[in-house]
Amino acid sequence: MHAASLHDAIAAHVDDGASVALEGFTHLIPFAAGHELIRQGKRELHLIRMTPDLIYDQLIGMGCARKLTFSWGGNPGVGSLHRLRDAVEHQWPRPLELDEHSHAGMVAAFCAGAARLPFGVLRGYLDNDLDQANARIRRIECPFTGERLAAVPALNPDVTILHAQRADRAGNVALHGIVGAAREAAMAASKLIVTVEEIVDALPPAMNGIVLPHWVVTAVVHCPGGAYPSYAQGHYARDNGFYQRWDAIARDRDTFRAWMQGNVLDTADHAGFLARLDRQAA
Amino acid sequence: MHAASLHDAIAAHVDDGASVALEGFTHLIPFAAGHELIRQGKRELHLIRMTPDLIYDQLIGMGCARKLTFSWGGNPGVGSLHRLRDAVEHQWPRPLELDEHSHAGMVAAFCAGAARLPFGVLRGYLDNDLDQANARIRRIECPFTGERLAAVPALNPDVTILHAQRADRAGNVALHGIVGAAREAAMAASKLIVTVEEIVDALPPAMNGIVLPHWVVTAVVHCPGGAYPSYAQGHYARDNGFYQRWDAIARDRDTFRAWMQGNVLDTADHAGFLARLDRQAA
Amino acid sequence: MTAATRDEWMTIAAARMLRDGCVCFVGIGLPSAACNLARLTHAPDIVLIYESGTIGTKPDVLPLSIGDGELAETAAFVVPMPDVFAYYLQAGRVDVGFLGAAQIDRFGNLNSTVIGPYDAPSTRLPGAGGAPEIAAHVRETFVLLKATPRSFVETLDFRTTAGFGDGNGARARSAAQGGGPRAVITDFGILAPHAQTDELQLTALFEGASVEEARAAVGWPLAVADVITQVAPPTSHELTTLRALHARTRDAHARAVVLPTP
Amino acid sequence: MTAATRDEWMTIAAARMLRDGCVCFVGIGLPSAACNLARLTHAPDIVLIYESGTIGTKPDVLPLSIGDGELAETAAFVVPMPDVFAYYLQAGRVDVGFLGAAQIDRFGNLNSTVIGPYDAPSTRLPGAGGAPEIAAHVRETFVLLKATPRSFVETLDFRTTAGFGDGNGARARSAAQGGGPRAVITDFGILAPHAQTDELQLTALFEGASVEEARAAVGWPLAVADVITQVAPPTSHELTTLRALHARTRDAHARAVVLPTP
Repeated sequence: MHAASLHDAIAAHVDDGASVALEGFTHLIPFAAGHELIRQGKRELHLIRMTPDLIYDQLIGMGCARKLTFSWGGNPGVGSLHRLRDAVEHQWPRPLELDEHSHAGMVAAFCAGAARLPFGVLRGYLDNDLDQANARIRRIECPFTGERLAAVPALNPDVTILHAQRADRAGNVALHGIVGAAREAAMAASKLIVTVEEIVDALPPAMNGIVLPHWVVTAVVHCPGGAYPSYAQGHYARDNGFYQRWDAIARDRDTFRAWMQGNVLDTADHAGFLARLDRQAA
Repeated sequence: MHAASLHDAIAAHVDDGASVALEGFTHLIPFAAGHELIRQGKRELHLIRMTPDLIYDQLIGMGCARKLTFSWGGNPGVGSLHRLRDAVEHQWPRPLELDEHSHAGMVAAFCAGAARLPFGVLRGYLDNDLDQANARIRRIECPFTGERLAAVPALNPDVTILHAQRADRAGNVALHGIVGAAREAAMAASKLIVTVEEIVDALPPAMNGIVLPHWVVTAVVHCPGGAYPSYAQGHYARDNGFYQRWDAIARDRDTFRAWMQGNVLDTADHAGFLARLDRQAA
Repeated sequence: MTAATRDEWMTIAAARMLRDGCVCFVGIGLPSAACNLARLTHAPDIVLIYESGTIGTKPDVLPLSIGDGELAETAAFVVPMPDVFAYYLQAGRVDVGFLGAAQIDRFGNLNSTVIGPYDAPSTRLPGAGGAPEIAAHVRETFVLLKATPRSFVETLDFRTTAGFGDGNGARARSAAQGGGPRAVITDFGILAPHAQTDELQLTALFEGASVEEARAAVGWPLAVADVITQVAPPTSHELTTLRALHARTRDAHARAVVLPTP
Repeated sequence: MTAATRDEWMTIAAARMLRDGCVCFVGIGLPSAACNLARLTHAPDIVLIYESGTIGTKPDVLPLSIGDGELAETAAFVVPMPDVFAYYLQAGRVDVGFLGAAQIDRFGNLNSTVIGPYDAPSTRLPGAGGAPEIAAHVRETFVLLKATPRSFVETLDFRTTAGFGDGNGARARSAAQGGGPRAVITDFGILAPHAQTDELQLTALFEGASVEEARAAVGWPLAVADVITQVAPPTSHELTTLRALHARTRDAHARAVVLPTP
């Protein structure tokens, strides 16, 4: 049995300097785990995520990251990630190295990582400046047709962290709904931590469902609401209002720091974080 | 609406000389469609299938094929495919060109085809003679690590033919159970014909189920029992007894021809084929 | 009914360009509104794909993000993102894509990466997302973007997404399989590429807009087609449908979410 | 209870080599019997993967084919075959693989392709299937193969699947990540590779088998380990469990299938 507390799982498996992918495309973003990284003061992380979203805005703003691998860094439907921008434009609170891709390129890199191939291939990065901004976007020649295609290096995070709806007691994890590249990020990682809404005796039957097998899962953490303000299909909805309010919170360094102090650093865990937001809303 | 009779779908979409993949790994093998290819006397086909199974033994024995792309050519759990062996060992009824792979190589080739990449990459064909037998197994160098990996040319059949449990009236096709490389073979093809057990108003809900979208499907054919003696999970079981009996039928050229004449050529369609076998069993 | 706003003109003009049954890669914002308006009016069998992997989605309200639960719940099915990009987009199984950007140039190339130098930008934009490969692979793209001299520029600060490259057939000679931008729909009207040079030229105006307004809003010397058409005004059915969609969306997004407090 | 047959000795010896909890790529025939026997005796938490994509399968009867419905119905889940080969096997997520063949050589290399020249074979065999990459990627493989001078040969007609290559550390210097054959279980006993030379040598005998029988059955001059152990006889629990499994399997396969006549 892999079950652990979130505190212990993060403390045991995420080292300063590690490459860490918190995946989940809009859906099932592991916010609770991200907050725990911040509470534990992790530093020099290489953060990997297709869409940094608010959780990486928070990690970057709190100075946890030295490098970011990503493909789209906005607040979906709202606008900028102000902390990400501040780091790139003004090196605040510290410089941030960028490893920038398109979605298609990053997906290919995760797939290569999951398959333990050193590179992924795509028809992409055509006639644009992305390969000038990122020297790790290269070309490869087809050994049959001679055609030149784009190649990207595999992504193999030291640790991938996901949120999912359910795990069983053996540690098998089942996801449903929008999965993005979560499965590939999981299979590509050296260690895999999964926070889940529920731990159940038996996963719902789904012959062709999306399951991460127990021997690939390093730790399962029971963490209800662990994706909030992102969502868990079938459990709770995305808090679009929070995403909109984040714009004002994150725009200003002091407002941001105060919010993080009050809601993340000063709360003991994710239950405390949710209870605090609940009191504020009441 | 794409619905057609099997006769018309095969007549309209499979030309002599075409490359044709009847996929389905043990499960959902499109036997009815294969028999219809034989009834219509298709010739010079380039047959593509990971496991030729009985259906290609029949097509090869009836002289329909000039070439076979495959990765394992036996009667599962029983022994040889005698008609395939006779074609390779004695060029009966005609010579058969082989394009031979391992499963991993052929899967990579289907995936590349589905993604419209010209080649697939794998860590495979290591230290064995397969790349001497097949000049289209080549090597490619990783542009990041310099490592040499195997490359296979993409498979893009002119026509892929599948059997599935259900289609809806728009032509969306849902499969469940063992799917092998069926989805990749479907997405890789220029044309896609699918025989189904049922045509329904709405597919069963399965958010993350395996669905082939209607605009990729060229023709849907309502063909109950269309996978027999293979099987359709949830509809009927594999007839393991038939697979065992096939060994004796196919071992001898005359016995084989007589069986094909009586059961396939002399029956009008798959319903007739099943009815005839049913009478023999009674 | 109040007169249509320029946003509504843009959305409705974009919706009209979508033929029924086409397979459409949808982006958030105006494109999402346009695609769903098409679905709710003349194109009931349009297939909407959001890059989150929701295929054949029929949302009742517009999503805020590209991956709202509404999109999954109303989808025909949901696939992992590698499938979306490899088996659908790259495989040429998508007809239409919508793109936005911070900057566009006269050949329909787009910048959504940085203003200023890449290594020391004055404004860091969100980045590429799906755009470069959408633009490369779909049969035709539409760009939705309001025009100012800062957004319609002589020279991009960064080329995130290729349109017609350097023009004069450069795209047709490139490895991109798709046809490139068919139209740029902006707040004064519509630009479309010239058949030979690929340069965007003014081809249609919305009611109340003029060639002068267009020229003032565009940061390069804007070419004008021999014949400029007037875009037909939004019909009351289009406008009612669009406004009802937005009203449902506002209501849904204003509904307070119950926190998943244990 | 009647004495164990050689098939039973082989199956039980193979089953004993599987530790509980290991992840095992199963082939049809004796390997399938051995893996399920292990699951039903000392290794209840063994994870069985059949290459058809069934993960964590717990069949009540042995499948005839690698993709019988029984395997899917009793699986924890079923994945497409590209996942099996890329994300499980190639990714190093499988511990053990079982292989058979028509020919084996002294370094555990296997032939399942042809007898005679490739282009004009006297016997066309089924071919590679999953074997070459199973052998390359799993931590350790077991080969189950009855010995005759025609199957245990000095020189393979075709090398389908690499074991230790040309021996003497060749495999360790190759790109194969897995450890190679740990044991060859045959009808007289067990061969295992020598730690330095990689050459298969006789390490254990079944009851009633002798070094002479082994030497006569092997087509190369068989090396013999300094110490030859006697394999412990099948326990009555092992034998009862295996025979019950086979009996259930025979019953199930004898059951007439109702034709899906419309």
